Amino acid sequence: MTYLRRKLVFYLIAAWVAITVNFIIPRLMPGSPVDALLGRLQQAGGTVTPETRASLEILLGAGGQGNLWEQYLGYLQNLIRGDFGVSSTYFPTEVSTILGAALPWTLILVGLCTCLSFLLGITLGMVIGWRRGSRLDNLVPIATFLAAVPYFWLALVLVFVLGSTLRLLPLTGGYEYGTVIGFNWEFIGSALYHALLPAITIVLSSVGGWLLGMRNMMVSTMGEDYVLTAEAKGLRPRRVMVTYAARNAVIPSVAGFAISLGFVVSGSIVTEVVFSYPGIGFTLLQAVQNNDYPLMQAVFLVITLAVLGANLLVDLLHAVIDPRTRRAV
Amino acid sequence: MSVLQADALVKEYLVRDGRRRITLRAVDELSFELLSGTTVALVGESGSGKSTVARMLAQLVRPSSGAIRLDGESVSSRGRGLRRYREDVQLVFQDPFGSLNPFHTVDHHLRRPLRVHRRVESRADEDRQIEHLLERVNLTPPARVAGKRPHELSGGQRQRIAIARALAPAPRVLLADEPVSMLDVSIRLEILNLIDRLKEEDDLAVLYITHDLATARHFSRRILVMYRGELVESGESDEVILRPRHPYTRLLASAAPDPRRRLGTDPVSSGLSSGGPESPVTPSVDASKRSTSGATEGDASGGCRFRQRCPSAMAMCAQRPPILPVGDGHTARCWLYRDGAGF
Amino acid sequence: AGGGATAITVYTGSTGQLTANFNPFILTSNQPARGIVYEPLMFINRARADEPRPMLAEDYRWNDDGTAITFDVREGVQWHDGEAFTSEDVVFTFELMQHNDALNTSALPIESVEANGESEVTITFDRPAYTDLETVAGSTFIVPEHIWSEIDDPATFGNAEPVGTGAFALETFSAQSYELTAHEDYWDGDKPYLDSLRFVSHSGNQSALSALTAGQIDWASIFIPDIENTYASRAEGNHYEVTPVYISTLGANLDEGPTSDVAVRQAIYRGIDRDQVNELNYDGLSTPTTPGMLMLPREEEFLTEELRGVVPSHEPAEARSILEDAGYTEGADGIYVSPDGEPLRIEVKVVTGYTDQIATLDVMRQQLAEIGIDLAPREVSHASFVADRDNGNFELVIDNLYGGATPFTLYEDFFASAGAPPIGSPATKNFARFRSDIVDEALEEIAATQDEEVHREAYGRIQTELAEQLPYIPILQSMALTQFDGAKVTGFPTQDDPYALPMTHSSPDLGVVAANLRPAE
Amino acid sequence: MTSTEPEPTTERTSDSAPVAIGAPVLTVRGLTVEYETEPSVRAVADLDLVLHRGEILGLAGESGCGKSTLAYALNRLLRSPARIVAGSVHLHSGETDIDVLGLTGADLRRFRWKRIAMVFQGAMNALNPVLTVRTQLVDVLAAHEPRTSAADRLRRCTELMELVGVDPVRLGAYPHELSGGMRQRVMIAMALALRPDVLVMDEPTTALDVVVQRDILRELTALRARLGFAIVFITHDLSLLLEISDRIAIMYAGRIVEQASAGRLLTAPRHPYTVGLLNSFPSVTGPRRRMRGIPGNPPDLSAPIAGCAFAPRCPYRRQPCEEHRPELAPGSMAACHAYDASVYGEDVPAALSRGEFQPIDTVEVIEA
Amino acid sequence: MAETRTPHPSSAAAGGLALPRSSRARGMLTDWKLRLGLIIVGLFALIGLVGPLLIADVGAISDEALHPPSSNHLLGTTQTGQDVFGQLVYATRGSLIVGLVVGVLATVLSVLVGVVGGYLGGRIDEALSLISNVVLVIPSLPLVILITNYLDGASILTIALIISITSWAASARVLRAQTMSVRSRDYVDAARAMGERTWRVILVEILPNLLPVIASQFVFAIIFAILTEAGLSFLGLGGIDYLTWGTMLYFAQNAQALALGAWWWFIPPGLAIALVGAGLSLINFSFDELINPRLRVPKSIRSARSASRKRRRS
Ligand SMILES: Nc1ncnc2c1ncn2[C@@H]1O[C@H](COP(=O)(O)OP(=O)(O)OP(=O)(O)O)[C@@H](O)[C@H]1O
Ligand SMILES: Nc1ncnc2c1ncn2[C@@H]1O[C@H](COP(=O)(O)OP(=O)(O)OP(=O)(O)O)[C@@H](O)[C@H]1O
Ligand SMILES: [Mg+2]
Ligand SMILES: [Mg+2]
Repeated sequence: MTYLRRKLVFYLIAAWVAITVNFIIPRLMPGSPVDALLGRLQQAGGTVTPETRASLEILLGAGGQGNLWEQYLGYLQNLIRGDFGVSSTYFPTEVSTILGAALPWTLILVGLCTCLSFLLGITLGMVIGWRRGSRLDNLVPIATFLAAVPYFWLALVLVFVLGSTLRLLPLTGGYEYGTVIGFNWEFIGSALYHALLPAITIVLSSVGGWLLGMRNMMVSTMGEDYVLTAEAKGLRPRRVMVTYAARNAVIPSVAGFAISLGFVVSGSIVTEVVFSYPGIGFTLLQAVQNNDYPLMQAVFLVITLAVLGANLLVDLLHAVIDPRTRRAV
Repeated sequence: MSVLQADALVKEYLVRDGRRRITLRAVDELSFELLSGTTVALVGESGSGKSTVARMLAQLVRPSSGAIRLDGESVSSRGRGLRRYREDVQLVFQDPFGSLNPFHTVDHHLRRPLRVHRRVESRADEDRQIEHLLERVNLTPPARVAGKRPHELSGGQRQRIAIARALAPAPRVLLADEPVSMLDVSIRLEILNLIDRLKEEDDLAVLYITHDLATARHFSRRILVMYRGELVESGESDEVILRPRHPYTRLLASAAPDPRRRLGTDPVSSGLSSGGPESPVTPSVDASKRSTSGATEGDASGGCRFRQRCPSAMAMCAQRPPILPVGDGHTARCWLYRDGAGF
Repeated sequence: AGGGATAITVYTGSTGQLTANFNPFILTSNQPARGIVYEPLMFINRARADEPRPMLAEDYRWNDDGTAITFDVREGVQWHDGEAFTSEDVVFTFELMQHNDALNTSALPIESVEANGESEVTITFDRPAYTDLETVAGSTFIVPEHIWSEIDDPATFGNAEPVGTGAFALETFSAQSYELTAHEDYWDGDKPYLDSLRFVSHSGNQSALSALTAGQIDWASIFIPDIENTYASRAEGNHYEVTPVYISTLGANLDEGPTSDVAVRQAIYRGIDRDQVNELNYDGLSTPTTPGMLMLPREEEFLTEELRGVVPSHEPAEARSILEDAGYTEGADGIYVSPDGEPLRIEVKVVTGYTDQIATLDVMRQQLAEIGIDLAPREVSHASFVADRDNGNFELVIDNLYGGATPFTLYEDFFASAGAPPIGSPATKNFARFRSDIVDEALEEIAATQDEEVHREAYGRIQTELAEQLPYIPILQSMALTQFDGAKVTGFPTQDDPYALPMTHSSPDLGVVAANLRPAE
Repeated sequence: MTSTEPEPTTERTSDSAPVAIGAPVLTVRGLTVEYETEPSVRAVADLDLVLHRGEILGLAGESGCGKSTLAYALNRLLRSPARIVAGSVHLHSGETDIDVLGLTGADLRRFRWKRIAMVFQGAMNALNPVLTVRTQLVDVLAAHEPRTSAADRLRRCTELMELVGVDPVRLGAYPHELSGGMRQRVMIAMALALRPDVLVMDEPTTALDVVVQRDILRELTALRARLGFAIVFITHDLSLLLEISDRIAIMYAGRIVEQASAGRLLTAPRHPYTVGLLNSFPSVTGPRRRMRGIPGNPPDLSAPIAGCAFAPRCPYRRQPCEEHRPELAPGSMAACHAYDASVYGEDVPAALSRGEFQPIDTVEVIEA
Repeated sequence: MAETRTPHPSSAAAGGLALPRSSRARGMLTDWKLRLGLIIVGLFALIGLVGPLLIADVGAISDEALHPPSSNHLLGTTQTGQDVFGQLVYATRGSLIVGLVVGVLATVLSVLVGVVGGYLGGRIDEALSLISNVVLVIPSLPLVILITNYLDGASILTIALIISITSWAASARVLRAQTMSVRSRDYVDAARAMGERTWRVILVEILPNLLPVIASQFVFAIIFAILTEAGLSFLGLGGIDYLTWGTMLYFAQNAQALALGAWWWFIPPGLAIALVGAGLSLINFSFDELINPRLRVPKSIRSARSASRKRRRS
């Protein structure tokens, strides 16, 4: 299908751009990971001599070999092999190992929350739009407010209120210390319990956007002739609302879903930090604080590729729900 | 006197059809001329290429081949030559709601062409001209109208503004692309009468594009009939409408609503079978392609374009028919008249 | 906090994902690798001027010129896997460093390592190495030859299943926490007394603090504001220790700019109200430092008579008269103008995000304004801070000076002219580019002998010079806070008995402390 | 109050098959609809209308005169800000007599489409772009005849498609895959699915080509002959209406100003507005005449109109026209004072009765 | 198909992106959403504009550390005895500067890319829209984090610049679509046919009709910028030369303000962000309603609904 092929080509280009940007940025910027690592060691009270620096330089392979083009080719080769280099924060652990451990947490937390808040927002938006002018409209300013609240601030306030003060929910971490990661109820239960607070934060602060978008589209769509026709056909209001109005109104939201995904991911990075959630966002902060360039780059790439992948999925979904896209435009 | 001549104009569009990119001949070797003081009507079904012709003549679209001649000279498509050409050839659009910028006042719409074409010396002169233009299109008092924005005017008034704008550079050719099809019946006449009057006053050559055969007949001296990019019939108005030769023109003429039929023959059973792509006869043709398949490369070589719908189709129609004379100044592109049968 | 636990939870400050890295040669490895799992030959206490204490070696001696050291290796020690620890392991470890620059992070000038029978190992250096004792004996962790000889590249060896000699051995590991359990056959008598230690990771102080106050952490070293109220008074057993760890200073550029004038440095020195800084930023927990640049009270014995009892004090009037005597005049805006006509507007660089230092500068800016000096803090990224500092691209920087077990380390690091290259080439430590013949001579004398008297006298000369020149204007002795749940465990070092540093992030001390902890009664 | 007695059936010059024009099927009395905007707009004012079984009633008038509003009101489809202020709509089907305006909830749903089905102007817009034609057809059947089996419904869909001359293969198509004509046919098929009593068609062919339009109208009249439903056909194309409808109602400013059989309307229009309309389009085949159209603009419906709404544009207006509103009295056939000498003060102007819009101008035949 | 439908007078304005009739604009101003939004944003703008002039020294420390709100310190003090209210005032200026700079830069970029691409079409458009689509799908915060981290102690303007570079694409896409829709209107062709030059067509004929959309995108860019900057600052990657709400939160967080119960230090900056964000969103609503008049809830719906509710209840 042409639509798909075009989309695939586009995402390949986008991925290539992201990969290349990732390669270029550090080469344009000052500072070196060795200096950063030394500084960090010093802070922790370690002994640093000129010789320490030398040995770290050997370890971290600072000072690239070959010209830029060769470096680029080498970089691409490494990427294809899944070799992001060695993290300086977690030396000598491979960056890919760290990512492997962090990724599932984020995927599950952010993925589930995003879908949840999308569904919730869409549903609420549908109903509010459908009953425009009713008391439900009062949800609109609330949603506006929620959409404008910074994720991390909401997270901290929730931590303060629900966690520290009321002691209802665990504050940090992905699971109880001591539980063994694996497919056992103790772990899964504990993981869910720990995910609750971050999940609430992400859902609360992203649901508003979906809700507003959907409401507006719903209101616009309700003016379409086919909705009127459906009503004239004597269909049940629920069917008119869902199959005729919402089904069409949701199309731009789905398209927007892809774009907003990047936004949600960004938001959850900060949220993970607040909750010490062992995901990719927190790993990014770690990398940033330690000037751990290999890790930072890898996290950026992984997030970007994940978002691109999700976008592709959404585009496929878009093709399913909007038959018009199936034909090439 | 011939002012503007179209000489074998062709316009091809590359369109995407599913996977393939196909060349669509929206206009195929169209030739005709416009005479000053005369209205020529261009009729045809939707998608037959009428607007494309107008846009080529207005130099909004570059012809794929063929030439446009003003006073017998090939015209330039850029720079000062283009500007001079635009002074002479002006276009009125179909949609009076779309052809005026909602952001600007009537004054702006009329002042710009005066300035662009340097028709004025001073601001006072400009104001006078604007007033004069508005008066000519019966918008009085001009002062009241000039400050308004398009949404404050009715459709008919807007169309009159559009005409006034077209008149501002004092053109010799007016291209009117369905100037009244979006207006209420009751005000259509007013606009058409206005164009007619201006034609007389300024000795304009007018190309009147429409799908309404009745007004085409009433307001023009000659009628050109287009079908899928081709000129299939041309001739004196009454000849073409009352004695159509090409089977397509016949179909068109019989399909036009006519209250007089009510008084005469039974409208529904009279005339040709239309047999269009929508008809049950050929239901499997994907009619959505109809609008884009005006002339795909496939059937460009494939003879008469009307033959699938034509009741008189014959073997010969697989070859492209030439334009044949069928009467005094009356031609048709149809094999039926290959041996002077028209006379 | 319940009574007498045999298992405690420890927070060493690790943030984010934990990785199973227990390679003691790598500074990014988990803290317990250095001290709890693996042990050094001797323990050198940095909390008190003790004699080195036996660990895997029972004693050591230098040869006459300090180019060789011989250790008496302890017998009867077992690795966690039951293999016997031998002198060969010690030889192996030092040879590993000798042949592998990446592991030899302190660049020990090792020439050869030899075992003299079962119980003696001699390490030979290519120069006198008295001053390297701390590294050789105190922070080189002995690894088992029978395992490490198999390793291709020890420098990047993750060592997820460490086998050491320490009091606790690794039991389980996850990205959020890991557990160490008691080594049954530990060499030191009944030790350890606890059954297990769990180490956990947090996103940062905030979440660690929450866990700490919730009783989920029993031993941690994190900064807690208003610790009395937010921690100590919250539960019965909550205790904390304050340990001075470094001297925070304003490092001056001695080669260029306004701070190259000693008068300016002296004025700043007197213009700072350290009590206010301490109260506002450190809850009054920091302790006064000495212009002699020693860690007090631990190194008090090395302080020259002259400086005893001298602490930096707030003397704004004195500061002004120093400036005026040096030819500075007060401008219309209250800021002194140098004899060259330059107003005393001094930029001080600070790493962005180091909030305590930024706050400190905020306070000092206001204090120095009163003596006619306009301090202008400028935040820069850590990377460029380091680069600017080392290359001499600054007027003032706020930075900490770290020492070692003896004053020598700090003096040599920060004050030897050998470490002061011209501006533009990076200095490793002496970024102020302090050059003084007096100090250089004294350092040479110290390095060449073990004679304590010679040391003391030479240190005195250095201190007098520093107090006069003030290349790094001392602010305060910064402290580390250590929290522990006394209702669960006892046996931590205290101010009265500083047998080791109590901080969870100081190696190898945490090994010594861990072995000494007992369930509370 | 009303002039809606049927014209004698004999007067109809019929289409293909004679259709017995029966009893009234839809009666509208005093219907008034307002848009409650600022200022409010009275789009339909005190409107009476009777539709008979099997007839095609043409509804013509300038843009904005309230045609669509009326159509929507008949099926209770008006949404806020529109509000039915007064009047009644009754549908008579066999024995039952349904008070349309009184319907609520499930009753209203059952009424819709079963009794009155609608075809809107743009079939592209009236078909849900994301559902297949089949789904949308089945929807109607499922909503009104829930007991039928799926197979049954599918069979019905096939029949319906055949009925309007579209290959049933196209049932699986999405609206955008069909041409405009096909879409409009699908709409008509859908409208006929439940054999409604009344079909309201609001400019159903405006967007179509003349040839396609002709095809569809041909089909429609044939279906009407077969199935016997009544049609309210709305358009402003009077020449089309004159050709296909039995009866025509001319609307102006929310009111019906003239009602007559198509034949009479064409030959003997009464209301000056009707006269003007008839003077607004040339005939394809007829003689050439000079025509004027109707100068001026329709009135602003948001301001109350005291007299005859057409008065400002009417060449025959007299003083009373601006003061009293003429009613469409049973005898008069046109809401015009000119036919009431007692009000108008003089006889019907001769030009008006000749069907001339401009009393001064004589019809100028340029060419035979 | 020939569109021969005669549009309603009211739908004409809806179809075009016409500027409001003055009456509509007046009607809008009475809209509580817009009014509330304007009041909130205006208030903060005022604070950011003149507030700092009234505050002597925002960095002034005192020995009154962590005092709760009092008449002396409206919002209490920080750990070093600095006045939180004073900081909030300065931070307002900083955050609004970021918002404005990004708003302007991102809007200019998106207009350049979107409008020019949409108008010119062809290869240029394909290239430009490829670029904007790529920029669009690359998540911006991680990229901004990456860049700011590599940068040498970025100033607030640098941060704003980086945020702008990563945040124009969505607007560009919207503007491109709108431009193409405006471009296909006859009045654009009319202007061309009349002989207007390309730049004039874009500037005079197209841009004015995009104003509501541009304004809406501008407002959105401001919200986005303020939120992004806050997130960055909170991670310790913010600008270093200016106080913003994000930096305040960062300092409060580092000093463990919440743990110390110093809510007055932590809550106000976050609330300010949320309020300004909400205020701007409310303003944006009105732009949305301007662009798409269907979104306006007619009064009568409301009154009808409330009437029917009353009826049901009684
Ligand atoms: N820019 C374009 N790109 C591709 N195809 C085009 C373009 N413009 C017009 N066409 C195609 O050219 C053909 C002729 O279009 P044109 O608008 O000239 O027809 P028309 O006779 O004016 O129709 P209508 O009566 O609907 O206005 C149509 O099939 C149309 O789809
Ligand atoms: N939603 C609305 N709000 C306010 N006024 C409206 C609304 N819809 C229609 N109107 C007004 O009601 C009057 C009648 O509109 P209606 O759509 O019924 O006219 P119409 O005869 O169908 O016109 P057309 O021929 O253009 O379809 C018009 O004056 C119109 O401006
Ligand atoms: Mg056209
Ligand atoms: Mg209508």
